Amino acid sequence: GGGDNKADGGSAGGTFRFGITEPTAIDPVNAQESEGIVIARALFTGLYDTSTDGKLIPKLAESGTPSDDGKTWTFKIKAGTKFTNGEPVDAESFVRGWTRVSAKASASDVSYHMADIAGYEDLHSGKSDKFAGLTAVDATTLKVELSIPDFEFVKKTAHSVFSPVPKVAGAGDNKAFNDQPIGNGAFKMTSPWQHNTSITLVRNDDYGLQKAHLAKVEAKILNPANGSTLEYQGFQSGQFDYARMPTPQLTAAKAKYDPQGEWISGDFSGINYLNIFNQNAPFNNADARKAISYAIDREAIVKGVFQGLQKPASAFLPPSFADVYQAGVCTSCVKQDVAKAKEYAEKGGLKPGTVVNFGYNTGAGHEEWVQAVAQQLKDVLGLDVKLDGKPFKEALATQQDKATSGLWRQAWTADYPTADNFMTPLLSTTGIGEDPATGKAQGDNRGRYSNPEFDKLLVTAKATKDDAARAALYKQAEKLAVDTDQGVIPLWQRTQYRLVNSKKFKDIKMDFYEDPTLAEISLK
Amino acid sequence: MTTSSITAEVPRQRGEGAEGPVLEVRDLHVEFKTREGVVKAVNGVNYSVSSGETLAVLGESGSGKSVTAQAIMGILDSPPGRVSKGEILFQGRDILQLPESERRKLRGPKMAMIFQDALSALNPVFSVGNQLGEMFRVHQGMSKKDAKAKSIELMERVKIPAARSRVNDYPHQFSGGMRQRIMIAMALALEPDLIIADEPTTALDVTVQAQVMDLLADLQREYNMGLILITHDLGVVADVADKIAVMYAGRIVEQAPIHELYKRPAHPYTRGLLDSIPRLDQKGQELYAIKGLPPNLLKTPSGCAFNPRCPKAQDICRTEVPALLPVTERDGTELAGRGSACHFREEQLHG
Amino acid sequence: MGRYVIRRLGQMVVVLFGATVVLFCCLFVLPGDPVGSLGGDKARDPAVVEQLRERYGLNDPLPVQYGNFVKNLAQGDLGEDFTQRRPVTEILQPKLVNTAELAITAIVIDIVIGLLAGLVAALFRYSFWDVLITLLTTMAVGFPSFVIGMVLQKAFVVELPWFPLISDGTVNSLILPAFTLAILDAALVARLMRGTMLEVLRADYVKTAIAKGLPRRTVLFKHVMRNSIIPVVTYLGISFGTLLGGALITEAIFNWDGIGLALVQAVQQQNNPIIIGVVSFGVAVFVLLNLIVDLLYAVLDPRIRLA
Amino acid sequence: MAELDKKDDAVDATPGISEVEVVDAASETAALAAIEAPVDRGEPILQVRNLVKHFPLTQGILFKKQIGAVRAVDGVSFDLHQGETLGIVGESGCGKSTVAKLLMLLETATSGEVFYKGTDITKLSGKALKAVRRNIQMVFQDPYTSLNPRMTVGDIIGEPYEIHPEVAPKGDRRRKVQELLDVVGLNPEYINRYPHQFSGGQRQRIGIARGLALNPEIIICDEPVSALDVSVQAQVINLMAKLQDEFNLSYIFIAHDLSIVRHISDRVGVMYLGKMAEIGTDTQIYDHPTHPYTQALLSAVPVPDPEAREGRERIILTGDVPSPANPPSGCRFRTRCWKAEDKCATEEPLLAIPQRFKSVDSPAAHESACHFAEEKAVLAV
Amino acid sequence: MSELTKSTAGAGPAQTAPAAPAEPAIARVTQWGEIRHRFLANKLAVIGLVLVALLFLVAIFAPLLSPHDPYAQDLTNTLQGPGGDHLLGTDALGRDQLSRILYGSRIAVVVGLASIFLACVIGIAVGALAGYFGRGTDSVLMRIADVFFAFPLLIGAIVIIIVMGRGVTPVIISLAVFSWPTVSRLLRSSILSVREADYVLAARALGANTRRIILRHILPNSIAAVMAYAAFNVGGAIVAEASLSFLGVGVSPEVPEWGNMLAAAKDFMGVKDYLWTYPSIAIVLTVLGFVFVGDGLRDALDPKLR
Ligand SMILES: Nc1ncnc2c1ncn2[C@@H]1O[C@H](COP(=O)(O)OP(=O)(O)OP(=O)(O)O)[C@@H](O)[C@H]1O
Ligand SMILES: Nc1ncnc2c1ncn2[C@@H]1O[C@H](COP(=O)(O)OP(=O)(O)OP(=O)(O)O)[C@@H](O)[C@H]1O
Ligand SMILES: [Mg+2]
Ligand SMILES: [Mg+2]
Repeated sequence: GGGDNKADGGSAGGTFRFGITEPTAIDPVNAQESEGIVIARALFTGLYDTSTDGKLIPKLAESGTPSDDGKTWTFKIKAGTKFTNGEPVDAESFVRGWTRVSAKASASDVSYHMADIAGYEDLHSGKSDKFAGLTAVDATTLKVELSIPDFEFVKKTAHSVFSPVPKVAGAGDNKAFNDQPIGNGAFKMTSPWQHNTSITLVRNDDYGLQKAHLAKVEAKILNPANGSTLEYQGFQSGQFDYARMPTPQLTAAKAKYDPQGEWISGDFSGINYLNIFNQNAPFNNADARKAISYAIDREAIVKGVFQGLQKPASAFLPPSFADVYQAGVCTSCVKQDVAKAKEYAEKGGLKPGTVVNFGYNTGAGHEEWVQAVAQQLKDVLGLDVKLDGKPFKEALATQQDKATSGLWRQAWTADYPTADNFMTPLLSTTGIGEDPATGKAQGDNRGRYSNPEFDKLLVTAKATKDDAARAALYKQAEKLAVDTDQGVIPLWQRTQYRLVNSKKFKDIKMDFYEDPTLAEISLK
Repeated sequence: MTTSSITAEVPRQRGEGAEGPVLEVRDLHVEFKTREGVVKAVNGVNYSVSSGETLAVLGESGSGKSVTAQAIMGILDSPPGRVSKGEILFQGRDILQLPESERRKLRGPKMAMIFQDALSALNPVFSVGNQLGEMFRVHQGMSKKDAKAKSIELMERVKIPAARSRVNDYPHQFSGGMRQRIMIAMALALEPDLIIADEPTTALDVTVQAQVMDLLADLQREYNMGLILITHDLGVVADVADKIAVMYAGRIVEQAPIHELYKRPAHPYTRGLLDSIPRLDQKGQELYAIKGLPPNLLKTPSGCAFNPRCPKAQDICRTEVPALLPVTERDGTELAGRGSACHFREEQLHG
Repeated sequence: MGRYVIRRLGQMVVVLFGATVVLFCCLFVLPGDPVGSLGGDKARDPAVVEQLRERYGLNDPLPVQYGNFVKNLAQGDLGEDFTQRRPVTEILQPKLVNTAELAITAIVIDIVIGLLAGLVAALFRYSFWDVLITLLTTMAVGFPSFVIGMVLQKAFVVELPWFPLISDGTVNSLILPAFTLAILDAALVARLMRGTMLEVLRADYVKTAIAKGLPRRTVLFKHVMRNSIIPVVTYLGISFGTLLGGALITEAIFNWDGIGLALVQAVQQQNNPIIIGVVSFGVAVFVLLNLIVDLLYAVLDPRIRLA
Repeated sequence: MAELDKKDDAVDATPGISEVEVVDAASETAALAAIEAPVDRGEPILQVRNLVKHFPLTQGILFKKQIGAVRAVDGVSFDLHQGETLGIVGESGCGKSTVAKLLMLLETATSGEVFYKGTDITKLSGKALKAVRRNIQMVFQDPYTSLNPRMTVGDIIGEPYEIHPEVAPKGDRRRKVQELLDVVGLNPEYINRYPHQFSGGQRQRIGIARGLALNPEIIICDEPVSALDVSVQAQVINLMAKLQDEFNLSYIFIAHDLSIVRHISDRVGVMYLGKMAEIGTDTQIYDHPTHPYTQALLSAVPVPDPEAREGRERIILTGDVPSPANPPSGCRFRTRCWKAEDKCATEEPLLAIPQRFKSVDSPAAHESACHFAEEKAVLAV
Repeated sequence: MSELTKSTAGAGPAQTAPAAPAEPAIARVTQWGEIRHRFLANKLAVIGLVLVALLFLVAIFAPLLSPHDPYAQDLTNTLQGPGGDHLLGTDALGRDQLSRILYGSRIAVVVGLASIFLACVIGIAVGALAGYFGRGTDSVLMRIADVFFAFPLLIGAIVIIIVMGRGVTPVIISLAVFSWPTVSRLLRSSILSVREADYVLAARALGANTRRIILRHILPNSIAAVMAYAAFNVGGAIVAEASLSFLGVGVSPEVPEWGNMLAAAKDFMGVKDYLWTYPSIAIVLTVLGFVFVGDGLRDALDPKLR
C-alpha cells in the first residue's frame, strides 16, 4: 500500500505511538532484533539504508567504491553533520563505532556482521584493540579492507551495527550510553530507556539530512507473550497508531480496516522453511527430501490455516531480492504432487511407517500448520510423523545435536538484502560451524546441508564484481542447494500486515526490517 | 389434655406487677427427622414458671429435658429438629410466633440458658473474658475495657480463682467445673427474667456447687427471676426448687411442690427414681434401679410410655395414654400444684 | 515464640539452600546452552558464546558455580542476566514492585469476594444463592484466566475505554488484572469457606452465641468465621505467595511487567540468573508467608500449639 | 535440621504424640511380661509417686511469653490396690482430671512416676504401651467432646475391639456392642446413631460402654455418672460393682457426688489444689475426717430429703479460692482454713498419719496433710 | 465378655431379666451405606453424579458418539462456525470440534482425576504426618513443601518432560507434583485444631496406633477443606494443562484434549469464540459435576448435616 508522494503534503508535529517488545539493546553495539533496530536506526544514521524492496539508499555515504579485487572499499562521507551532542560525524566516528562493536569486551551479538573486515579476529579475540582493516583517511574518507573479496559488502553497511558513534559512547558496556545513546539520527532521546515500559524519541532538529516530521515517537514496551494482541487492541482503542495483529485475527481485521485505508501489507525478505537433517537417515539422500517437499500441499495450508494471508514459496531467496529471485526454482515446491512424492520416497528408501521426527519450538504459534504438514506427510507417504514441540532453547539444543534426524521448522529474515545473507549461514558448510569437540552445529545451518560445489559457487559469487554475473552464480547455487540437492524445503514467504492510523498520519509504511518508517511519517 | 388445674397456682408478683407466669410451655411437641424415622423427643410438655420461682425438671436421661429447653431458647438443630406443635408463652407472648429478630432481642437480657455441656458450648477460639464481655458489649454497648472488668467481676462471683489473671485464658485451659461456672456467669450476666439451667452444677464439687446455687438463689431473689433448673441431683433440687416436674419419654409424668414429691410420689417412675438414690445403709449392696431400658423414642410403647418398666402396669397402661391429672387426697381434696400422669396415681400416692 | 520465629527464619536458609541446589541441578540438566543463541532462530557467534561462558563462569563445574552464586548472594548480588547483561536485582526490582501491587490488590479481592460468597453459600446451603455461587465459582475455574482476562479487556478497554490498556500507574489500571487474577482463587476460597463453615455452623458454641442474643452478623462474622477460617487463611497464604510469584497469563494479557512473565521468558531463554533470582525470592516469600500463616493459626485458634 | 527442632520451652511438653521413641527390644519384652502378669487381690496394682504437672501460663497472643505455670498437679502420690475402688474427690479445678490424664499417659508428666505392676509406665512406648492401655481404660469427663462426631455409636463402642482384636473375634463384636449398650441402659437400637443425636446422659453412657468394652484391669472414671439420672446411675454403679466382683477390677472413681463416691469406694482421696489433702477408707474419710477441707466439703453436701436437711451445720469457707498458678505457701488450704496458724504458712504439712493419731487405733488414724488434724463430726452422707 | 449379658439381669434387685437383646435385630447400617443414603438424598449431589457419570460415559463411548474422526483434518473446511455437518464447528485445521470435545473428555478425565488423586495421596500423607506429629516432622515436611511452592512449575515440567518425554503421564505428574503442597498445608491446618480434640485423646487412651488415629479420627474430621479443594481442582487441573500446552510442555497439540483446544483457541478470541466456549463449557460442566459430588460427599460424611 501507500502512495509514492513524499511527505511534502504533510505537516510537522504529532506524537506517533506504537508498541514494541523489550529490546535486547537499542545501542547499535548490540541492537539485534527488529524492536531494537527500529530505535537504533531512528537514533543513528549510517552510510546507507535499505529500502523495503531491498534497494540501497545512500544516507551519509556520498559514494562507496570497491577495489577491483573486491577487498577494499572506500566510502566518501557527507561532511558537516553532527551528533546531537555536537561532536562531528566523520570517518573517525565510523571507525570508532565499528571498533566498539567488534571489541572483545563488547561481546556483541551482531559483531559477526563485521567478521570479513581485516583485523576482526585480532580485535574480537582481544589480541588487539585496533581494527586493522579500518582507516579514516581523512574526515570524509573511510577505507575498509576486507579479508576476503566481497563486492556486496556495501549492502551490509546499511545495518544499524555499522553506525558511527560519538566519543562519549565509550566502550560497548557503557551503561549510560546503552540506555540513552547519543546519535546522529533523525530522532534523539531526551530521557533514558524506561525498561519494560517505554522509549520516547523526539525529533532531532539539527539532523543533517532530511529532517523528520514527527515531533515525538512513543514506543510502549509490551510483553512478548502477548505483544501482537496488545498492539491490535491498542490500535482498536485508539492508543496506538501502528500495530501488528495476531495471525488468527488477520481476516477480521482486514475486513474492517482495509476499506478504511488503515491496512498495509508487504512481502519481506524472509522465508519459512523446513530444515531437513541432511546427514542422518532417513533424509541423507536428496530423493527422500524431495519426497517430503512434493508431499506438502502449501497451497492448501496457506488457504486453510493462514486464511490465504501467506504466500507459498517456490524458492529459497525472497522475491524482494529481485535480481536473484527465481520463482519455481524449487520444482518440488511448486505444487503438491502425490505421485512424485511416492516415487521419490520409493527411490529414497522412505518407506511408509518410517518414523520421522518433526520438531518445532512451542508457544510461538507454529502448532497449527505443523500439524497440517505432519498430517499431509502421513496421508501422502504414510510416514509415522512424530511431532516434537519443545521450548526454544531445548529445541535449539536438539537441532544442534549431530544425531538429530527428521525435520525442523525454521525461519529466516534478512539482515541486509544480499543472497549471501541467506545462503552462507543457512546452507554453506561453514554455516554448520561444527564444534570439533562435541559435534554440535554452532552455526545456523543446522540441517547440515553441505556440498563443496555449492560452497565454491558462493565464494566465487562474492568475489564477482559484475552484478549480473554475480546474480547468475547465486541463482546457480540456489538451484543446486534447493532444487537438485533439496537441502532445505521452502514453505512460504514472509508476508506482513500492519494496521496504520492513516486518519491522522500519512506515509506510514514498513521498512526493510518491518518497522514503521518513522523518519517519513507526517501528520495529515 | 387438661393442664390448667395444675399449673394454676398463685403467681408471685413481679416488679411491674405483671400477672401470670414468666414462661409457660403448652403442649410442646418436638421431633427430629432421622433416617430410621421420626424421633419424638418431646410429646406434649406443659409447665410454667413464675418470677422468682424455681422449677426443677427431673427425669430420665434422654427424656427431652434439654430439647425442651432448646426449643424455648429457639436453638434447636433444625433441620432435623422442629417444634411440631405447641406454644411457648414468654411473659404472655407466644415466642414461637415471633419473628427471629424479635426473638433475638429476648435472648440474653430476658432469657438465658446454661448449657449442659460446657466445653462444647464455649467457643474454643475466644478467651472466656471475651465471651463473657460480649454480653455487655453487644447488649449494653459497653466499652471493651468495662466489659472486661465486668467479666472479671462475674468470674469472681462464680468463684473462679485468680479471675483477673485467667480472664484471657481459653476454655480448654479450664477444668470442667470452671467451664461450667463460666457458662453460669454468662447466663447471669444480664440478669435476665428467666434462666434455664441445664444441669449447671454436675461438674462442681459440693462446696462450689453450694456457693453457685446460693448465688443463683440470691440473684433470683434480687431480680425476681424465674429459674428452670434441669438436674439429676435430687439434693440440689431439694435445696433450691419450689416445684418439680418429672419427665419421662418426652412428657411430664409428675408435677409437685418440692416437699410433697419426696414424701409421696404419685408416679411409679418418680418412686423408682427416689429409690435409686444411694443411701448409707446400702453400702456394699446393689443400688435399686428401675429395671428395663428407656423407651425408644422412634416407637414409644403404646399407652403409658413407662408401662414396660412399671412394676404395677395393668392392661389399661398398655393401651391408654394417661393424662397429667390433678392428684387428690384420700378424701378427694385436690392437692395444690400436684399432678401425675399415671392411671393409678392415687394408689401410688397413698402406697 | 520469639525463638520459634528465629528458628523458622533459620530454616529459611536451609530451604533456600535446598531450593537453589535443586534448581541448579535442574538448570544444569536442561539441554541447550544458556548463552548459545540469540532471541530468534539465530545461533550466536561461537567466539561470543565462549566469551560469555567465561564471563558467567558457565564453564566451571556445577559446585563451583553454586559456590560463586552463594558467595555473591551473601552480598546481595544476584549477578547479571544473560540477554541484556544488566544486574538481575536492577531488572527484577521494578517487576517485584509491580507484581506486589497486583498481588495485594488481588488478595484483597480474593478475601472480600471469596469469604462473602462462601459465607452466603454455606448459610443458604442448597438454596438458589448457593447454586448460583457454585455455578459462578465453577465458571471461574472452567473459563481459563486468559478467556476471562481477554473478555474483560475487550469489554472495558477496547469497547468501553474505562480502563487503560497499558498500565499508567494509577489504581485504575490495577483493577482489571487484579480481578482476573483473583477470580480463580476467590472461587476456591469461597468453596473452602463453604466447606469448613458448614461444619462449624452446627457446633454447640454457635448455639450458645445465638442463645446469648448476639446479632446474626456477630454470630457469623465472629463466632463462625473465626472457627472456620483456618483452612481459608492457609489457602490465602499459599495463594498470596503464588500471586507474588507472578501470574504469567494475566501479566501477558494486561501487559503487566511482573515476575511471572519474566520467569517464563527467562526459562524459555534459559536466562538462569533471572530464574535463580525469582526462585530465591519465591522461597523467601513462601517461608515468610507460611510462617505468618502458622503464627496466625496460634492467634486464630489458641488450641493450636506451635513448636 | 536436628538442632532446629529443639524444644522451645521446657515446660510446654506436647503430649506423647511422639510414640516413635525407640525402646530396646529386651526391655520392651520385660515390660510386656510384667504387664501381663497377674496381681493378687489387695496388692498395689498402680503406684503413683510424686506426680507433677505444670501447664505453662502465657501472656500475649502472638509472641507468647511464659509468665508462670498452672500447677495443676503438684506432687501427688497414692496406691491403687487390685480389686479396690479409689474415690477421688476435691474442689473443682484441683487437678483430678489432670491426674487421670497423667495416669493414662495422655499428658506427659512434668515429673513423677506411675508404676503399673512395678513397671514405670511413663517411660513406655510401642507394644508395651499398647498393652498397658488395653489394661487401663478411662471414661472421660466431657462426654460429648470425647466422642468422635463422625462415628456411629456402634463404631465408637466397637473401636476397642478393632484396636485389640484379640479381645473379641470379629463376628462377635457387633453383638458385644449391643450388649454393652444394653448394659449401660441405652437402647441397642441406637447403634447406628451419631453422638450428637443423644442427650447428655446418653452420651456419658456411651463413654462408659467404651471404657468397659475391653474388660480392663483398671478403669479410671472421670465423673462417669454426673449427667445421669439416679436410676440409670444406680444401674451403672451396680454394674461396675458387679464387674469388680467378678473380674477383680480396680477403679479410680472421680466424682463430685459424695454419696456415690462413698457407695462405691473402698478408699477415698481428697484433693485440694493439686495435692492430696487426705486419704483413707470410706469410713475414715466420711465419718472421721481430720482435714478441715474434707470437713468443709462433707458439710456442704446437699441432702435430697428436705426433712433431713434441717439442723445441719454447714461449714462456710471464707476467702478466695487460691489460684493454682500461685498457690499459698506452706499449707495450701490455710487461706481459707479456720484453724490456720503461722506454722501453716511456713511449713508444708505432709500427707501422713498425724502424730497425735499415730498410736491410737481409731479410724481417725489415716493419712491427712494437716498440721492440726482433728476429728470433727459432720453429717454423714 | 458375654457375661455382661448376665449382668444386666442383676441390675436391680427386684428385676426380671429383660430379654437378652435379640440376636442382632438391628441391621448393621454400614457407614458407607449410611453415606450413600444421605448422598443420594441430595438432589444436587445426584445431578453432580449424573454429570460425572455422563462424563465417563462420553469418555468411554467417544468413538461411538463422535460424528467425525477427531484427528481428521480438512484444510478446505477450516474455522467453520457451528452448524451443518459440524455441529460445533471446526478448528483451524478443519477438525470437527464436537468430536474433539467428546474425545477430549478421555484425557481431561484422566488428567483431571489422576493429577488430583496423586496430589491428594501425597498431600494427605504428608499433611497428616506433619500435622499430627508436629515439631521436627512438621518442620522438615513443611519446608520441603515450601521448596515446591517456590519452585517454578515450568522448569519442573520441562525437567519431567526431559526425563519422561512428552505425553499425558508427565503432565499428570507435573500437575500433581506442584499441587500436593497445597493439599498438605490445607490438611495440616485443619489437623492442628483437631489433633488436640478429646476424642483423639480417647482413641489414644484405647491404645489406638498412630495410623488408626489419623485415619479414623483425625482425617474424617479435617478433610473438608481438602475435599473442597480437590473437587474444585479437578477442573483446575484441566485448565492448568491448557497453560502447560500453551507453554509447550503439555500434551502434543494434535491430541484432542480440552486444555489443548483452549490453548489453540486463545488467539481466536473475539473472532472465533466458539473455539473456546465449548471446551470451556465442557470443563465447567465437569467441574460442576465434581463440585456437586464433592459437596454431596462432604455433606454425606458429616452426620450433623441433614
Ligand atoms: N491445657 C491446660 N492449660 C492450662 N491450664 C490447664 C490445662 N488443663 C488444665 N489446666 C488447669 O489445671 C487445673 C486442674 O485442672 P483439672 O481439669 O485437672 O481439674 P479437675 O480437678 O478435673 O476439675 P473439675 O472437677 O472442675 O473437672 C485447672 O486450674 C485448670 O485450669
Ligand atoms: N439431633 C437429634 N436427632 C435425633 N434424636 C435426638 C437429637 N437430639 C436429641 N435427640 C433425642 O432426643 C431425646 C431427648 O434428648 P434431651 O437432650 O432433651 O435429653 P435430656 O432429657 O436432656 O437428657 P440428659 O439428662 O441425658 O441430658 C433423646 O432421646 C435424644 O436421643
Ligand atoms: Mg440434657
Ligand atoms: Mg475434671
